[in-house]
Amino acid sequence: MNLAWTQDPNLLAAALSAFTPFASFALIMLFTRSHARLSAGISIAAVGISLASAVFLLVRNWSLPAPIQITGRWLISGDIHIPIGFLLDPLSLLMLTIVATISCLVQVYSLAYMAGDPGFSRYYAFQSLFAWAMLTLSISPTMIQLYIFWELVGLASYLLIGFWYEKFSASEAGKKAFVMTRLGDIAFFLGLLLVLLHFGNLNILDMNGPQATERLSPVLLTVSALLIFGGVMGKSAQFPLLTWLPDAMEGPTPVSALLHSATMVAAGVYMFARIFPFFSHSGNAMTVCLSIGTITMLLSSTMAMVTRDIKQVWAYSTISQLGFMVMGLAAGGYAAGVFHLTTHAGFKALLFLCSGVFIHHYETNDMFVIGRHGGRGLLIPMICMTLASAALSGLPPLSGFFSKEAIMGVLAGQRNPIWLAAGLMGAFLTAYYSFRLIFIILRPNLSEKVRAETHGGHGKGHHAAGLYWVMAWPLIILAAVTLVLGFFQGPLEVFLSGSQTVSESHGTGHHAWLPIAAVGLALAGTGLAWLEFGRNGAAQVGFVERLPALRALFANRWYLDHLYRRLLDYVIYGTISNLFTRNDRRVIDGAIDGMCRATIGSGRLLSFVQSGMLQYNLMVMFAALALVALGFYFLG
Amino acid sequence: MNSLTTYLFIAAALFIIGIFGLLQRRSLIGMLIAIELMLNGASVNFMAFNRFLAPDPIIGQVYTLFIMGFAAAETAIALSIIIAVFRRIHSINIEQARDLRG
Amino acid sequence: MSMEFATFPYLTAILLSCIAGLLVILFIPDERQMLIKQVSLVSSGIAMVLSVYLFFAYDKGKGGLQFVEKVLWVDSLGIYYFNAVDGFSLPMLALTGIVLFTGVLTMWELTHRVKEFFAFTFLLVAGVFGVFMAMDLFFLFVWYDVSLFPMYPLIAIWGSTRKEYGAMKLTLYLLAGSALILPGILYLFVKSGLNTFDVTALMQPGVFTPFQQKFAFLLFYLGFGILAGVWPFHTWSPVGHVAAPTAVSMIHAGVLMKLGAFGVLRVGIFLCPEGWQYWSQLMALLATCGIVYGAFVGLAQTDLKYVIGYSSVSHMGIVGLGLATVTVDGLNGAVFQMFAHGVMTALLFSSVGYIYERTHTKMIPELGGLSKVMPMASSYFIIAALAGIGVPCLASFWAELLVFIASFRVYPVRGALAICALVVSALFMLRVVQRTFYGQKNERLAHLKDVSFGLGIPRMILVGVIVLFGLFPALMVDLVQTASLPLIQGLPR
Amino acid sequence: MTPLQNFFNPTFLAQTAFAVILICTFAGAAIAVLPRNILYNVLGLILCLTGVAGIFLYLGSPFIALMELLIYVGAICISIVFAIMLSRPLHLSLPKRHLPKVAGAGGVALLVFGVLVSIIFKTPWKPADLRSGDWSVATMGSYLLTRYDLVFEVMSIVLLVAILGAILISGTSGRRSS
Repeated sequence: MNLAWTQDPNLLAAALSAFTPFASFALIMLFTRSHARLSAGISIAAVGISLASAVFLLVRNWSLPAPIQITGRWLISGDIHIPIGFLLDPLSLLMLTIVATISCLVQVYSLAYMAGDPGFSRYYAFQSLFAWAMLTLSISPTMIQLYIFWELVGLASYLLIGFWYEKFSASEAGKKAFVMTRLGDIAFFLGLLLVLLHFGNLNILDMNGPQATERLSPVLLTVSALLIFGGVMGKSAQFPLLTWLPDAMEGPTPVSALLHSATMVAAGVYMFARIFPFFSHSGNAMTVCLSIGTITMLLSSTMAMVTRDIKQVWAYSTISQLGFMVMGLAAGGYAAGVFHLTTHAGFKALLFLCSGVFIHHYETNDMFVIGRHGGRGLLIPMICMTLASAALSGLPPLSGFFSKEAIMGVLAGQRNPIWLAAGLMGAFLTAYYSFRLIFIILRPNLSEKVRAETHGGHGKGHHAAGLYWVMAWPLIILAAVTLVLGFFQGPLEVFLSGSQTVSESHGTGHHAWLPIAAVGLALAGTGLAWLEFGRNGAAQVGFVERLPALRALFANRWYLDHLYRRLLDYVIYGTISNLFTRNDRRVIDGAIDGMCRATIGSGRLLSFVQSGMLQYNLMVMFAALALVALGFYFLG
Repeated sequence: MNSLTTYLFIAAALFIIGIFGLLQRRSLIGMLIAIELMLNGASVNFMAFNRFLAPDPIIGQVYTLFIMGFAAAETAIALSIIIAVFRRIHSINIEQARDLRG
Repeated sequence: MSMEFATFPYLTAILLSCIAGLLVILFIPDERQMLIKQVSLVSSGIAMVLSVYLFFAYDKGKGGLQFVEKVLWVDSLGIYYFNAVDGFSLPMLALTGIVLFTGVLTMWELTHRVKEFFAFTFLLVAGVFGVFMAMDLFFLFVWYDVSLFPMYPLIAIWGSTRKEYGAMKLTLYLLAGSALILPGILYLFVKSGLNTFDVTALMQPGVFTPFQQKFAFLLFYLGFGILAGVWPFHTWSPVGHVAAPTAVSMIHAGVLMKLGAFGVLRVGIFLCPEGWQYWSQLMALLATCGIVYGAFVGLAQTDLKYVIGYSSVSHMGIVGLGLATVTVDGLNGAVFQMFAHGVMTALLFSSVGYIYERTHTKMIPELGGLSKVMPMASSYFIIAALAGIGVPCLASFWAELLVFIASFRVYPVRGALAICALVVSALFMLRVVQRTFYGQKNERLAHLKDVSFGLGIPRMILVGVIVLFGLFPALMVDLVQTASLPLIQGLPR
Repeated sequence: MTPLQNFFNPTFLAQTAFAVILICTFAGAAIAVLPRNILYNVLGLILCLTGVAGIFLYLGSPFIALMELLIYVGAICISIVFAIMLSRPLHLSLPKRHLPKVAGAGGVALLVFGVLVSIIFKTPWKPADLRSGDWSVATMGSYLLTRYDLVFEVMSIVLLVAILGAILISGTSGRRSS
């Protein structure tokens, strides 16, 4: 760091954006734990500074000639250099802005949502911790720094999911999230080590450069790319490590909005995009990624079709959209994937925040109950949620439409049509399950509504209007973003590809039928949802729910969790752990104790010699002495 | 009478009489007396070497003196131990004092 | 008599502060417990300040041995009173100082035989300090044994849960280790033909033949390795930890196990580098076994202290793995891990100690929901547990990172296995945290008080150290590197 | 030639006296060991020690002979007698002899004797090359306070410790039993 940090505005802004939340975390943890409002103020101010710096950076470097990289020494051991610093290029700037924006909005929203919680300060401390880790992750210049903050983000996720730790399910979910992502991270770490040892360096720009193919053999490249993709699988909840994300919904809803939909889980996809050129060197790896993304997308869509929990629906949809992003990236659509990441962050955060209002108001996650209690009465969230659902389903002219079309276009460019078919299928399912939820809340079953009347006043009517508006403003901002972001596709793509060498040869133009097909399918999904849930007198039973076996399969997440549970119980606890413990107690300790017992036993055996008769002892002593003297004197 | 061997014989005889006493007496005081005999045997030995072999006639005498002092100390301790033992087991028979048997 | 004092004899001052504390305590009547504690606090404080000062005062540019104190003691045997520190021993000294000071503070509420407790503790720690600073094999061994024997009374008198068994097992194991080390030292002393116990003289290349090095290294590795909890000689450690009182657990797991690893380093590796290279395959194998095995056995435990004990086995395996790589990074990582694990385990044990004193149980099923009752105590434990599972920006992350990089380079399969054990260790630590601290407020324990400010101080110091070295790992690695780099460069290829 | 031998110049006289002394010594030793009555033993011991004092005379050291009488006969034996007298029951119980034990003791004693005798015969005794002949008590006294100072000091410390120890042992054990 030769530059004085005050002289370079880039450096100053980057440092400010990354480290102010850390300062806020430290401040809250050390000093203001008992002052809830002060803590919140500090945290929001910090993330506000981050946001301002991020926007400043984005605007200042909009037409960036070359990536700016500033690194300082963090640790040097032998020939391992671990620098710390910033890499400012379009992708990282974009991610920085997304994260800062949504963090800021969510923290403001949380003021109302978390009001009165005994752990208010703690909540904001963890939020700051997360913001620090995530922002630094976004601008990491090396994979090792990215990995470090990747783990920290995982820690923040663990802490925030288990925020209400007195709930068993919450702490269990936090643990599950941490361990499952850890599983992916191990692969990630091993992949990084492979690259480090054979490539010699983990600088992102170097890895993306042409040296990667020169120094790494194709096999090694594929293996390390796949291992690194393991990290994506864990963090972005891709098949088969996807079951932690729905459970993670046990955390407070703003947390779900921030971490488990918009930013943290997207970190996996971000990392994929970050070293996209590196991945794209290995065709085989890309194919594997593509298929995993596809499986994830379809699998989680089916799960979303049967759940009654409003947050679970969005959780599954997040997984499926992440899978969709992975598909887009793996198919070679760098800009498309990143664009979808951007738009998704907006509308998915919006969806969660809207659901949060419902959940906060009615204190239940069950969409049927919310509908019956008159959920549609909450006007702003209802409108915003409908808007966001439309965006999620890819209906024009919302942002989701544009980004989804971009990915569809990339998929259409693949030689194998199955990927496109899967994508279209996904679009249909997405529209179906999101509008299923909307219709259930919007048009509750009238026969059951009567019962709801008797429960009148169940909702938190006493909520101050101020709190409601604190929650509403972030919604409105995000809704506005969702509305207009799509039209910035062109500039964004230019901005993104400014520094990247990826050519986007396949545009939507080649497949004029594609938008029509996609929108058509989305409308079909919406229509089906209306037919089953929306129209007057609808039974509100989905077609899947009419088939018990299928329903059970979907509701049980394709029995993945059962598999893991059994694996854990039988293999880890039952066999390995048990066996090792027995070995410890029986074999090792047994051997030692056996030795001790043998010593004691032989002592007992020989103890008759110690008769306590002094004179016999003396006799032996003297005789022995005499014999020894004899021996020494005459033999020696 | 004037050869070293004579005196060494005398010393050896005193010493083994002491050993014999030590090994067969049941009374603790008897054993103490036997020990005194052994010590005297050793003293005689020293004095004999002093008389016939040593370069300097002082050293053996000093040694003998040392043994005497030591014997006095030993007797004091031994007698007090004997008294303590007697208080404890109400006997001075060595065969009764078997607390240290294995 | 050749005397060599470079500066003020800091090292002797550290030793003296412990021994003076011990002597003064011996002359204070039993009843004046407060005075005894104050004296302990002062002398441990001096020791800590001095050792931490040395940590920062060491001239990294110059490297090598510094703060040398050398006095010929027994000419005919070549025994010197020879104290000096280098990049390996300074972290250990600082660790000992910190753990001692925090340990004394942790035991502030002790009322049972206070005088004897602190006297034994200071004796123990004087031995530990002595080992870390001795550059003379004779003194090193004497200090080593001085540090071992107080463990028996400390555990057998103030301990809990099968304390006699634990104390006896520990003592037997450690003495068995000693019984291997002493022949090793004598063997080298005789074979060198130099008639000196001076490590710097014996470590010159060419003093020992390869065969001698191989033989002696094995003795040292096994002898010291027992104390470092090398698999499969680790079973004393969980039992001993469980039985020991809080401060002793802290010192024991925090410092004494490092004594073993440090012994391997200072005696085994310094004197027998070729033996080290020869046996490194075996070391890596045993270390990996320890890492994986400790994590899995820890998974099945229901006693908080057993869990920590097995996690120690696992973490000390990482130290062993780092040593086994025979690389600069491995050594850096290993020494860093020794330090980080020491601080972390001390924090874990001090938290568990607090919980045990209040709740009178350390069985996980009987606890639960403690976070609501004592949030601070729980936070300390959780931070330490997070450090234990290698969360970045906490000290042990860096150590593990370095060791894993080095070991993956040298032993890909074993390194990968060890890395995979991270998942298991995460699982078992988080499981313990969840079962113990999370969940509904435990009404049975609701009346208990949280850690007071005074008792919080030692824990805060430990947390501070963990975070400091987590954020600025270069503080440690730069220092260790001044020792590890010359060592590796001096190896015969 | 020592002054003493000059004094007892007639060889016969000397030899007779030596024989008498020897008889005293061994008779005393036998009495000290064999009878079961402890008082006889002490008297035998006194006889024996007097004999040993005589032997010391023959070995050229009247000072040590005097000391032998003073310390052994005068102090040790008397203290044993006192011990017996003070604790009356001690000499009343006459423990029976146990034949195997006596036989064993005799055997071992004979074995040791055999070994000693064989060593005595086997060893070629050689006087030191340079021998000074200064046997005077004055020299010895000055040596005791100069060259063999340590012996003197150690002896006094041993005696002191022994006295303290004796008091402690008989004192505390008495307190404990009562």
